Amino acid sequence: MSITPFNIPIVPKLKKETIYSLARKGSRIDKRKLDQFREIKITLGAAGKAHGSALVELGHTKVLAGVKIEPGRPFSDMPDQGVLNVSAEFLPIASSEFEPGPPDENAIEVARVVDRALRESQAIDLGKLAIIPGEKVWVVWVDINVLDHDGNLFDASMLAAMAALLDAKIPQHEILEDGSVRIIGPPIEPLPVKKRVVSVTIGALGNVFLVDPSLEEEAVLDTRIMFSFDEEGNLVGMQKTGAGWLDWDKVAIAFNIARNKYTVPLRALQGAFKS
Amino acid sequence: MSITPFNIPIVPKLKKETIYSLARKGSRIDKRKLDQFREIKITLGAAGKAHGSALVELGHTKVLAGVKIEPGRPFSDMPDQGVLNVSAEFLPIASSEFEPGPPDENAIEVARVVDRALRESQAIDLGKLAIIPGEKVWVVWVDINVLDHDGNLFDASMLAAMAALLDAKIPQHEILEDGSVRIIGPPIEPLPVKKRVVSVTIGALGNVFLVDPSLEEEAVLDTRIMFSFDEEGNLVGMQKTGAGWLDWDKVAIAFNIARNKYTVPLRALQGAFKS
Amino acid sequence: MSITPFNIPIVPKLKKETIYSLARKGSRIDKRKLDQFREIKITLGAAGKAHGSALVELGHTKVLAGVKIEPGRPFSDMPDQGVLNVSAEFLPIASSEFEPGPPDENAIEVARVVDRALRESQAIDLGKLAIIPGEKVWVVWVDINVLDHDGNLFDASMLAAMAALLDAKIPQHEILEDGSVRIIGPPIEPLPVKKRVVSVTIGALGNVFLVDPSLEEEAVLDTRIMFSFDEEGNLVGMQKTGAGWLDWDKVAIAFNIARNKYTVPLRALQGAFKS
Amino acid sequence: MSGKKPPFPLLKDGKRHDGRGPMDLRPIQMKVGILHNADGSAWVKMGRTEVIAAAYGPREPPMKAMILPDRAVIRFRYHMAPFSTDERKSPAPSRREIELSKVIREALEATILTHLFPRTVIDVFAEVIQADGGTRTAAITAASLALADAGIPMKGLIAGVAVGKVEGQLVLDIDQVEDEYGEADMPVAAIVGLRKIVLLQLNGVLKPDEFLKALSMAWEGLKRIYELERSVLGSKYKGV
Amino acid sequence: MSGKKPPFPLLKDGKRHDGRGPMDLRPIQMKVGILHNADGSAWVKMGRTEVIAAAYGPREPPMKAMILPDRAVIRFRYHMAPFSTDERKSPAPSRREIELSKVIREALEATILTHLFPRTVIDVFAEVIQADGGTRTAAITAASLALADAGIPMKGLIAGVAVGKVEGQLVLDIDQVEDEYGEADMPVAAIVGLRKIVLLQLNGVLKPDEFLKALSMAWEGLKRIYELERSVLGSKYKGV
Amino acid sequence: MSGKKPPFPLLKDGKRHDGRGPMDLRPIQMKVGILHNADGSAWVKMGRTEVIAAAYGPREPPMKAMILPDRAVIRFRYHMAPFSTDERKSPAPSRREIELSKVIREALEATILTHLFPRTVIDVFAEVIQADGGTRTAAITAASLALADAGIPMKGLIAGVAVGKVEGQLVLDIDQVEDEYGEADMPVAAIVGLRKIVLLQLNGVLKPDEFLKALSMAWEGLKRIYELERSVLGSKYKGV
Repeated sequence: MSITPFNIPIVPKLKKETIYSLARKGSRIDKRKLDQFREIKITLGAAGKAHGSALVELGHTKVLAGVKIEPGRPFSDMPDQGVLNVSAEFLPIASSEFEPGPPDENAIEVARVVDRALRESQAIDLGKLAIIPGEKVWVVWVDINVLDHDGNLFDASMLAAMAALLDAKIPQHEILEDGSVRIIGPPIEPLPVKKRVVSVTIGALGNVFLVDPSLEEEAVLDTRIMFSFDEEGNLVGMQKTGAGWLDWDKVAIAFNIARNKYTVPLRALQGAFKS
Repeated sequence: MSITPFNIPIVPKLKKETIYSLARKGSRIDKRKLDQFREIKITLGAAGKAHGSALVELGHTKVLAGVKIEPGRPFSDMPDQGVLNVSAEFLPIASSEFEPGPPDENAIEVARVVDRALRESQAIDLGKLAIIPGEKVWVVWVDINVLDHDGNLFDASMLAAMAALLDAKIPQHEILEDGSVRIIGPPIEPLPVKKRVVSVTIGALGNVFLVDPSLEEEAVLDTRIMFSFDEEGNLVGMQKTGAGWLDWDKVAIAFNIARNKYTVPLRALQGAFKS
Repeated sequence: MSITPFNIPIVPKLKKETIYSLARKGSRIDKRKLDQFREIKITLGAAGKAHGSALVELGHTKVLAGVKIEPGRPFSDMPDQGVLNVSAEFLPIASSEFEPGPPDENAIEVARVVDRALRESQAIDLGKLAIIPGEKVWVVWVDINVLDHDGNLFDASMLAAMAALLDAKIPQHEILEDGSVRIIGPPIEPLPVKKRVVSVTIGALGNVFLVDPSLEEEAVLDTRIMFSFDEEGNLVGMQKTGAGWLDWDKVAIAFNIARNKYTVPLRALQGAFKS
Repeated sequence: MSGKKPPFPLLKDGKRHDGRGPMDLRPIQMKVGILHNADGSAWVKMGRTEVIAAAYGPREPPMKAMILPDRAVIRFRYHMAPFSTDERKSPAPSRREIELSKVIREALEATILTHLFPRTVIDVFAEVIQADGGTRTAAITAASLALADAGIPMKGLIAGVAVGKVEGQLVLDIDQVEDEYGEADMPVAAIVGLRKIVLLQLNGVLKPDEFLKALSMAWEGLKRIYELERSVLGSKYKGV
Repeated sequence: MSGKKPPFPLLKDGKRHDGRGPMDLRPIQMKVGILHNADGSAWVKMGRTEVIAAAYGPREPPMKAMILPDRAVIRFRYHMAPFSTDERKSPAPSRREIELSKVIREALEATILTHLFPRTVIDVFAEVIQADGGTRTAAITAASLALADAGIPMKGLIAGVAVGKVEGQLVLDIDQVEDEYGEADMPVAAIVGLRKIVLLQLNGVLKPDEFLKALSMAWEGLKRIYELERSVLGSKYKGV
Repeated sequence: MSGKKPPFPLLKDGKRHDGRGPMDLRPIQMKVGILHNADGSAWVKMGRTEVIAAAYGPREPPMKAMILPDRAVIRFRYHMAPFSTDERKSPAPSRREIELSKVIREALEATILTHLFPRTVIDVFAEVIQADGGTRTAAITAASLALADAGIPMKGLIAGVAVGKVEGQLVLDIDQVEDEYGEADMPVAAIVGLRKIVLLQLNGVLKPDEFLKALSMAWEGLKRIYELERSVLGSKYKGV
């Protein structure tokens, strides 16, 4: 069951009006342009025991994603394919609004939206992750940990997950006679990543759209919509999120803004793997 | 742990007195005779993806039962027998008293009472449900969904479960070399049902007994007792339910009323399968 | 998450002062000496269907431990070793403070502290509990049930668990051709117990230490520390428990008191098995 | 009622597998006041079946939401120790334990004078130490004794017993073997002094005349258990 | 979008596997007022997909903590019956059901005039009886009808439909087979009278121009569903 | 303390497997103020073990029931990231995490001046990013720094360290390999400035004289960690 969030702090009227009037003038409280992302910083290998990891900072928003690659059983209807699992946790260190406990609907939504974009774009070549077809395959666990929440967890999580997957390497292993898999050395071989997927979240506010909304902006937006793209600019995922509506005729405008901006996170991703 | 229900709406005094005084005169608020069932309507095949299903209406009470028949493992002490699982959910659409969530003690009680009546009467010939003895058997899932609660969920659930089982057919299947079972066509062969079991619930109110109490009546009853019968009128289950007591010497009277009335739901059941 | 207990009854000031002033004079509210255990009573075989059981009374504190020994799978990294599982339940019959439900942090702490002392001292020879190495081993379940809580659940639980293990016998069994294990008679062969482990809990109160604090004392103590010993007096476990602190320089004093007293529960244990 | 063949005859020359006649109860032991903290407590042993019960209250409810303005709320839990059964039982509540907690709670509500204690909660907890058939009826007997021991006013003491059917014959107070391999198990509990039934279930199959006979056999058993309850409570509880 | 090959062609001579053209909706049936207890209820069938929804409220919240001083709190649950799917589904809520409950709840919040009912809760529950593709959009349509049937004021009725892509072609109102073996599934819901989108998701891959075309196809479908909603609500609900 | 043979010698020519002497701590890094939202935060790295902690409060409790009239309630969670361990760890709290949350919460209660903030809650959360031995002591150190960073008054800073025993020899600040193949692990935490022990556990076996020696070794380690804490907090936190 989902319920209207009833314990969210009220946004002061003054702040609301400031954001609105700035937006009408094409500006934002943190001096950004309407279609400008906050600064993106990607730190690879931030979690040493993960097989791949990345810390993404999007302004003050901080998301750490870690990938573990472990032998496991395939799904019975996909016997020759590896398994991809995406989870997200909104850690209580990240916000005074987050309580400890199992993932709530917001964390589940983020995980599923990231999962779908990765899966539908076939970003990971799961067909190359069979160890013994029908018996043993690699299970790829992507765990998204939100460390600091200053808005736009969708894009930060998508980017952290993608960077961690690109950073990930498969453990050296041998297959024993009884069919079990033994890890025999540190990970070396890269995970077969076929596509790089990023997302752009657009906030609707009256007649304008804000790219990469901050937490303060999220609190006053009419609604938000997240678009995911592969490197060629195909749409590989989409999610309207938050109460409120979007004018039917403005969806295309929001989409075009997103389509023009997806190269920003994509370039940040490419930059992180340049060295 | 079980706790006295503490958030039940209070029955208006006037309604209480009306039901009492009518009962003393041998009548009821919905004009029924004391030993009269409400109208029973059975719609077979109400859930198209179930292997068997039935919607039972008992006055305004609506219960939908669906049967799924799937290959699974037998219990280790019953290697050659199929497995029967009965669950009940009191859906929140059915009553302002039902909250979403896992089955509470009331739903569990209904499921277990129906389960016992089916199991003890050997209504289903579980011995005919082995696929590979000791390895693979048919697991019969009976899911009882209460859609509208206007009293007497026991009898409506029993009837819906029994009708859904009679409606159920086993999927066409073949056994593969590795011992797994593949479904190869739509269900055709009927589930081996040996007995038809129905129940009659009696409400005690002062010195009188009411058959098939409605929700308004349940709220003022002293207590209730449910009797289950097979086609020959043997007692195959019984449950006193609800706080309150029953005079020791009146149990036999209640039983005789129930024994005289079990043909009513039984005939409704037979009617549904006549065509 | 752990949270400060917020629904604990407040200790009357007078009682607090009485315990304090008695302690300063070297005495206690139940007339014990500061370093004196309450009377220990051990009843073996208190739970007839357990493979070993013991009821321990420590003054008014009552703890019943039962051992079940069942065939199961070994851990993959310990293929030739039996498995030891220790659980504790603070039953709601034991105290007005205990609510029914899954074990809370206090019960989990007791179970884990007892588990560690048994495991680290190698009290049970798990290496002798393989049935078919790598496939089937004996799983030893130790269930600690607190029946009456009058303080010092650590020592009572440790003693009950140890006595139940010493009382325990392995079921007579045979290995079937398919590798499964069939129980063929009542338990006869004793569980291979190599060490007898007991514990002594010390309460710190101002400048004095109380051995085996009662519930009334626990409520006013600065803090508590539990020491576990094997028969030779080696330290095989330790746990500071409860809010509050202990002077660094007094830890050795507390330890010495405990070291001098561990023979008290040990002798009680030996007495129970003398016959 | 597993439908399986018993490993030995359940009836032979009119005697049951443990030597009892059809109307014999198992040996019964009862004690009250066995726990220090509880306001009332009891221990009941019927054959090998063994149950401890404790009562707390009337006391303030742990949550305000569960207050009833005109009477006490009753909470009851039927719970089996993990080592009480042949195979270890997980301590998490099973569906069976949830159902039994409900029907016993309802039985207790019928006898406790809840209207004397509005805005309070009365807690009763039964712990099965050993399960050898008839645990729910032993639990309700123990719960009733614990309530009496706590001095909580009741309309009358509850006694519980099961009538079973083995190899076609009705027998009183069945044990686990008779339950497992028999044809019916009918647990009954009543406020004996008032001739009121507060719990009645049937697991198995009975013909109509068998049912009526089973009821009257149960009554004989209940009366004997009730007398034991009264005697163990002794003079200080004469009222109940 | 399993990436698997379909067992039969999904498109042949411009027709879909069930004979529909690309812009054809499945046969739709709707009813309101189908339940006795609920304040409002509805049943929606699209092809084989079948959903029941009920609305309760505005009413007092079950817990004080969930009160909002300036408007009603909305609760919504999307839930699948265990027998609604090809393989039995556990009745415990899956991550998918949790996500869909959230996005549909947010969609409903956009249309309900919550500010008229401060300090109350409005509950809407949708139960999937049969799942054959498009259950979330059928659920939101049914929820909207149940709210209208309950007389709860809304800015407008919501209609929902999915556009899919099969064998390279965009098609309206995909069913389960088209979903499973197709290349994209784009569920959309809107307050049709106001031209406002309240739910929009994409599962699969679309080129930019395909996305824009899919949007306009969705609109055609939504208008037709909206007309059906209005006609089934009939004269007494003219307002919505 | 698995009882298994180590894959390489844990001690050789007086040096430990990573080259340290028995009294050497692992390389330590600490930072405070690393998070934007938290009232206070800290990051502690000891060897490969890495923990982030954050403090929030004093603030209004999320539920009224958890208010204490005379002081603040402390909530603490010790939690491991799923990718922090050799094999992926389920994010659901394990029994180990529940126990460690309790003993660390109790340690924090000993130093926080809770009586200054009645009717409030102070939350501290520690997230293990990488686990390579000594995570609980790194967590308590980080928690203490986060509290100081949040400006929450304490009696003194807490430092934590573990003493272990490998191949018969006591060593300071054991890592995961020494923990796994060693004979004892004794985590200790203290308010160093006041010489008060607030956490003390033992996993393994120690002879009485070894225990006393281990205690004094721990003290040496705690003093060094405490100095690092003071220096990282810098001049603005001089008080603690």
